[in-house]
Amino acid sequence: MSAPTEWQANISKAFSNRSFVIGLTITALLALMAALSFVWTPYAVGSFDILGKLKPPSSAHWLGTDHFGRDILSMIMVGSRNSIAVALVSVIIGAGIGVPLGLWAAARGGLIDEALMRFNDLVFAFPALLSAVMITAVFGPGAVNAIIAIGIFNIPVFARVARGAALSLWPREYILAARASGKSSLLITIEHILPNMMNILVVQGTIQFSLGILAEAGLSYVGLGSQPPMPSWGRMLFEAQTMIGMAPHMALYPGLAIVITVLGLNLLGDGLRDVLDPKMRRERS
Amino acid sequence: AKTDLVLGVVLEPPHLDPTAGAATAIGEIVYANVFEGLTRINAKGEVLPALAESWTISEDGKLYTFKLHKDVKFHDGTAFDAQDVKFSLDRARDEKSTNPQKPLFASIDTVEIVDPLTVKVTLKQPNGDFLYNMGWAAAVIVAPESADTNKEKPVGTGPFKVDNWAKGSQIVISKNPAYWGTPVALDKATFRIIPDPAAATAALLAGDVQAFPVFPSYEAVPQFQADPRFKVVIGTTEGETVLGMNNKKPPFDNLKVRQAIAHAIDRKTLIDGALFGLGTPIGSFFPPHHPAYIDLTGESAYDPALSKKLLAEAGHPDGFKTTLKLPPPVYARRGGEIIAAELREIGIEAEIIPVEWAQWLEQVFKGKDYDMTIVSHTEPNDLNIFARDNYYFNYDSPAFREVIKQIEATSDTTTRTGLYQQAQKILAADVPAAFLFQLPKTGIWDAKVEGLWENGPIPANDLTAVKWAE
Amino acid sequence: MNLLEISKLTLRIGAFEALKGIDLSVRTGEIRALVGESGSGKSMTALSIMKLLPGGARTEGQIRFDGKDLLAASEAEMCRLRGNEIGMVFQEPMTALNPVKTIGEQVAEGIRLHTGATRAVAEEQTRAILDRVGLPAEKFPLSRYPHELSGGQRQRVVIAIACALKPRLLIADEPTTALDVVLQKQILELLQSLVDEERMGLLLISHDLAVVADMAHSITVLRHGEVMDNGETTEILTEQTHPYTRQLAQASMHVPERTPHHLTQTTPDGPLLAIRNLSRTYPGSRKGLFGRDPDFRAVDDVTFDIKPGQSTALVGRSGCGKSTLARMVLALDRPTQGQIHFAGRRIDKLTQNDLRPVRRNMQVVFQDPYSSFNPRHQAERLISEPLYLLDRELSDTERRDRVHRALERVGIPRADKHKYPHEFSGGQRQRLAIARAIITEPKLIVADEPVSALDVSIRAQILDLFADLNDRLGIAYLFITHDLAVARAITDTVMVMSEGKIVERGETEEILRQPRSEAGRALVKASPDLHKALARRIGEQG
Amino acid sequence: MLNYVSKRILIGILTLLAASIVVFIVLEIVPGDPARLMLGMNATEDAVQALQQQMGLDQPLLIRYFSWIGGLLVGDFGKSYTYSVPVLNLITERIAVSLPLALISLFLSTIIAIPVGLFSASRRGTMTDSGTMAIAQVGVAIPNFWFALLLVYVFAVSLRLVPAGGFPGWNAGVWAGLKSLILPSIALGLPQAAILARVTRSALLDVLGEDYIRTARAKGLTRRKVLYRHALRNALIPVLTILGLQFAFLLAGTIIIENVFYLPGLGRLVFQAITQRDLIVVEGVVMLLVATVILVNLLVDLSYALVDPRLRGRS
Ligand SMILES: Nc1ncnc2c1ncn2[C@@H]1O[C@H](COP(=O)(O)OP(=O)(O)OP(=O)(O)O)[C@@H](O)[C@H]1O
Ligand SMILES: Nc1ncnc2c1ncn2[C@@H]1O[C@H](COP(=O)(O)OP(=O)(O)OP(=O)(O)O)[C@@H](O)[C@H]1O
Ligand SMILES: [Mg+2]
Ligand SMILES: [Mg+2]
Ligand code: NI
Repeated sequence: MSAPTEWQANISKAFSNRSFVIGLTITALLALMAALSFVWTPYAVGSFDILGKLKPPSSAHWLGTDHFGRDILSMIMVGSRNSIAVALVSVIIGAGIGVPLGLWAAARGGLIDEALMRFNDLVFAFPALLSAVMITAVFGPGAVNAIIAIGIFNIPVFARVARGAALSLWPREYILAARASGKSSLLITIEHILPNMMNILVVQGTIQFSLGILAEAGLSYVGLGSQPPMPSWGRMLFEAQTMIGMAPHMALYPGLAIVITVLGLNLLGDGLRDVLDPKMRRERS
Repeated sequence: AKTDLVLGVVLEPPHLDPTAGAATAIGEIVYANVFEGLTRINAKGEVLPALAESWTISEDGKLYTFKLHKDVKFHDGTAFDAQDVKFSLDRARDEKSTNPQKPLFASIDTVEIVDPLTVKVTLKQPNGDFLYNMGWAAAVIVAPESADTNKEKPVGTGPFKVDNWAKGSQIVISKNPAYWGTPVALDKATFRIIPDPAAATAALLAGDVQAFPVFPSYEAVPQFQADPRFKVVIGTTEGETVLGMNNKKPPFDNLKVRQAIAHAIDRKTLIDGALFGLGTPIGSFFPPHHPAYIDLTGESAYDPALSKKLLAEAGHPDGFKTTLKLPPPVYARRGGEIIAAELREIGIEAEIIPVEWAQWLEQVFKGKDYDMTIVSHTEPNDLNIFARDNYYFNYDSPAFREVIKQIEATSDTTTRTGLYQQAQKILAADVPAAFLFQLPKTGIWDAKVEGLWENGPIPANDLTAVKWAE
Repeated sequence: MNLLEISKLTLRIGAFEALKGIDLSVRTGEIRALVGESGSGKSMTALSIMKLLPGGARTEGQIRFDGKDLLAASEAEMCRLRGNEIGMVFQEPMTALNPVKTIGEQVAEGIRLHTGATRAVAEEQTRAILDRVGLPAEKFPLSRYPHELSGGQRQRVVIAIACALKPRLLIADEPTTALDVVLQKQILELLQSLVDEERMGLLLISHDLAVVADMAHSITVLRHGEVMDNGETTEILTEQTHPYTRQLAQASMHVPERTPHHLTQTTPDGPLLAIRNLSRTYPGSRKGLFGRDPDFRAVDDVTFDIKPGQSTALVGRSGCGKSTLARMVLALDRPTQGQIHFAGRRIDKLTQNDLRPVRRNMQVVFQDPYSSFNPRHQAERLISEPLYLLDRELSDTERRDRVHRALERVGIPRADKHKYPHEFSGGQRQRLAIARAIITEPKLIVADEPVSALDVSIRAQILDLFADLNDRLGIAYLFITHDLAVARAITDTVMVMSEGKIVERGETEEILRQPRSEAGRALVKASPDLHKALARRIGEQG
Repeated sequence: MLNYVSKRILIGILTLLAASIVVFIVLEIVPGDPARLMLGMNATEDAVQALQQQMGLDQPLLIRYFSWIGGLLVGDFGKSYTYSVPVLNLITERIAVSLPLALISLFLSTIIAIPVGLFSASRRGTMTDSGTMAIAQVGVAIPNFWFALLLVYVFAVSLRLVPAGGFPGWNAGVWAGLKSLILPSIALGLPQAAILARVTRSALLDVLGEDYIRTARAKGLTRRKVLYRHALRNALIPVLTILGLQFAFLLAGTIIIENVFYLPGLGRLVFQAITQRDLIVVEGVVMLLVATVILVNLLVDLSYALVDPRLRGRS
């Protein structure tokens, strides 16, 4: 549904969609903040100022300082890189493995399809956080292992979505026509199936991305996510929890950063779905 | 006055048999409350008689004769006598023993029953620490009938017996009416397990828990200090906290590198940052509250310029890359972050690798597969670890070993003090580890509660003297 | 006074003006047909009367029902009228019923709502009305769920709901479009008899003049939201004063010119396509969680030949197995039994690779011009897709030449080759589909209902195109349709299929005039035919 | 019916078997020796070995796997390394906390979400609708552990309305038990409610676009009646799906919440068992959770049939 000319229509439609605009703005700001943190932060996050610890927000430290006297705004800025990286890579892993699997299962059907569905069952049967705990118990905590843990859960999600979308596309008449033109399943999948489910994948990707941010925060909160000295929102919350009585700002701002980011991504996802997903704009005939 | 008390403890014991597990959490529940040994250690770290009413030591220091209390009964009603003492000591020494502190019993040669209330223990060589050792939780006396089931159903001779253990939640002990000694004031005590520091704070504030003898969060302390409802006691522990270094692994095999690292660490910043100012700096491996303590922190005073110079002399002018393995406790994790930042200042890039205890024991302690680590050695009287073969520091100093050997064979206090000081100096000079601080014991309890230990000479929550003020 | 009187009704949805001041009336006892091509605003008119328009729709003008202005009526008043005084039947019987409620509940609901009858009384009435629409309670208990009924039966339930309280006006929005001709006839007869009995007014909406010619008293023709023509059925259809009406009528009766010379042309190698004892069994579909249908024979022991250049129609009721047969011929599906020979070669067991030369000579055109194309590709790429079948890669110029030639043959300007599918009209899209089918210059085209989704006028053009290609290029067709008029228009022979079997075959004219099989007779009898309807009505009037 | 259910059960058992292998292998490669961990830094090597032998850790992998699986088949989950009590006892004790917590949260999220979803759907496009959905959208974005922290500080520490955490045990009385589950259930349930409310609303809106809704309206039913009588039941399928997923999530995903409120639940048991290398407990709990997820999925599938007669098959 998104041939170039229709792109323009989609874009104008997108920009009149409130969710999309708000979501895009928040997401863009987040990306901007992450990019900016590479070249500039108000304070260096590696430098400790123990005497200036736990200071409430002030003109010097807009969001206050933490238990090591680090500037919380700077920590949040640098931490956004971590959240984005973990969530993004785990989405890429999930989509990179899950989508081909789903497409393959849909194209082949039969035993392969069954095997994929059982694999999905197996992964879904494991409570996600539990597996993350086990994975990090094996490999030790850290950003990379958080990515693996989250990524593994993205695989069946994408496999399922891709399979579902592909199954609904295969009986389409243009697929039959392509088959009548002698094209192989692989070629048809690449030429026809995949491009026509991009919308759904993009929407799902946004959703998984926001879930990834939440999951990373959760893992870091229990100490299994990325490790110091790399700032991470979840770990900031973990450290803040014992100090919430005397330094509530330490818990407040990283929490808000998570909420706003996830909110932004969800809104973006909703907006994208409204704009892109043909199911949502069913034409009445 | 109230006769019940809810105490918070951070860790749940895996089981309740102190002779079969090292967890400090076991001692924190049962020591002096449920189980008793021949001797006991009090809040000041002194050795007092317990099940042994009195003892005599032979001239050569090798023969200990213990006179036992009479009319002592185990919780299951069986009588306590010399038989039980022999059983307990032999069991701990046995080849198949799973006693976590087997070295405590290593010096015992034989245990003989003289009569039901007298036991004779012969040592292989004199041991100045023997009576102290017999006061450890791992040396409590158990009955042969119940020894195998003590993990689940602990049967001791103490003033409390275990009522109920809701796993993961709490352990309830109640007064033993048949206790042989001074009756305790409390009828019932509940140990509630609260591993999460935030939850611990909340539980105290909300009054769910009335005492937290070892409060897990240093940062919340000021908040309680300001609150008249609570009494905050910052005591000492036997936990010498060190930045352990792998003395055989380059570049840490070079004294200059170790010195450089020691001089790069600002103990004040470290204590402020990791313990919110509550620890005591140490310059060697010895507790500051010990009479034989000497302050050697000046030997490794904070001096980054000197560090850089030492590093350059050692052939690392631009520093190097290394790793820092950190076990779970907050002093290690936070301290590690600060130390890593300080080392970065002198050019050493230490990658932080957090590990669980199981991994730490496996990799660092047993495997010696590490560069640097931070850990607190909480066992009392553990200066001798630097004299052990194959200990994880990989430190090997014949001079130091010799001093330790002498200490162990001496019971004279003045001589011992001199030897202790000598040992401290050797360590401060050799820097087998960077000595950081003595771990504080942050006790917080309801202002009306009396009799809890202020210090932690051994892991214990001795409730024998605890009562509510009117 | 008219029962329903619409005057100057204008309807805007956003900036779009769907209805532009239409006038329409229905008298008590009158059957008023509202016809027009797709998108002309028929449904919008009906929904305006019910005041069930989509959100954001604004109406102007007047709709008077029994003298009362509906546009001014409150929602509560409308709720009283709907289902009670005005009933409505929708197009899609498959989705018009709530799948989780029994048919009894659904019919009784309206009765209880409006009459306040007790459950028992309402049930009694429900039984009566269901019996009236041909669903006697003995055979179709009230406890049936919609999915346990066929499409035609469901449409009867929908009609029962609409007529349960004997409304004075019944609106039927394309009540038969989703049904096959035989069912269509039954449903139309049912509506007619209900209207006659109760003297209701009926607003019958259809896109097909032939469908309504038989039963409507008067006709309103709608186009682009405007009334084109309006009047007595006979008058409108015989005189055809309005050019658009004439266009519609002619398109309905249109027969392409063709020279049936290909029939005689035979090749020494025998038939182009030879089907022998072909069967296809589908495993019984899982019935929900708890069971399985028995295996189902969709195509059952079919044998026939198609000669080169011969145009053969395959007709039959919905679900008789036509598409399944077509898919097997195209080697998109494998037969359970039997053989398929194409140009002397057995093809039903070939691998995809070995099929390439066969596919080059056998192409396909599908029913739905909308879903026949990948929406992301331009026309050029779309229609050149089968060139993939050629043994050698074509040069760019060769490829372009081929595309131009194909576009020319189907009458689409070359310049349009850069457009995307959605930029073409439905008819143009079907031309593109045909262009794609002929680009490899095949010997056989299998066309599965290629015109049934098109409006009559466009359908006529496409049929002309098919006939023309058959003439000029000598392409043989296997032409699948449920519409006998279409079969008659462009095929030489007809095969009638019923329940997976070919029950009759022969020359098109002959079979359509005098079918011998039961299935054939039913089809012929039920097929709407404007000619016959007109003749009958003129005869009635004397 | 039986046929289908037995097939599902068979698949479930195979999944469990696969899960058991995965879990066993994963835990086998977890570094760290339970015996050494128990005995601590001062333990001698022979003490560690003696303990390993006591725990049966010195036996080959395959033998341990089969004796474990064999035990599971007869309901014997083995004996905890650290607690040295039967794993099953530990699990039953913990379930007494986790299950009520999960059920209360689920109940809470359902009774909030479905009315809110209905309310919002019935006022589609109005300010109330967008307002409600905006709140729900924020609810979805809030990490439950952060929410839990805020709750503790507001309701337990500042207002002192409920205990800050801990669980007195059911013998302390049903009310005392429930009281300590209030905040955790809210912390768990509300974000779930936000998700569920959104699903309910969108499922309803999907259904409201269906043809049969128009049929019902043409019968003269008011919007409200159509919503309750026709739309709700049809919208239940996606809602049930999410409920099923949520239950599985709630039962297992409470690790964090149980930590915040120091509740002795299953989540914390397994978390703790992993750090203590009490592998047999981990294995037992994981198997139980996996079995629960499979069972809940089956129940959800069966309940679809209650809602939707099309899935019931012919009588
Ligand atoms: N919800 C809507 N929003 C905007 N435009 C609509 C909507 N529904 C219908 N339309 C437009 O209104 C016009 C009239 O539609 P209507 O459904 O009345 O056509 P119709 O004559 O019933 O066609 P068909 O024979 O295909 O059913 C069409 O152009 C259609 O695209
Ligand atoms: N993939 C399938 N699995 C099971 N049954 C099928 C399948 N495809 C078709 N059928 C059944 O086979 C029968 C024949 O279907 P087919 O599509 O060939 O009918 P048709 O004659 O083309 O009907 P229509 O005119 O409605 O297109 C139908 O009853 C249909 O339900
Ligand atoms: Mg219409
Ligand atoms: Mg068909
Ligand atoms: Ni038709």
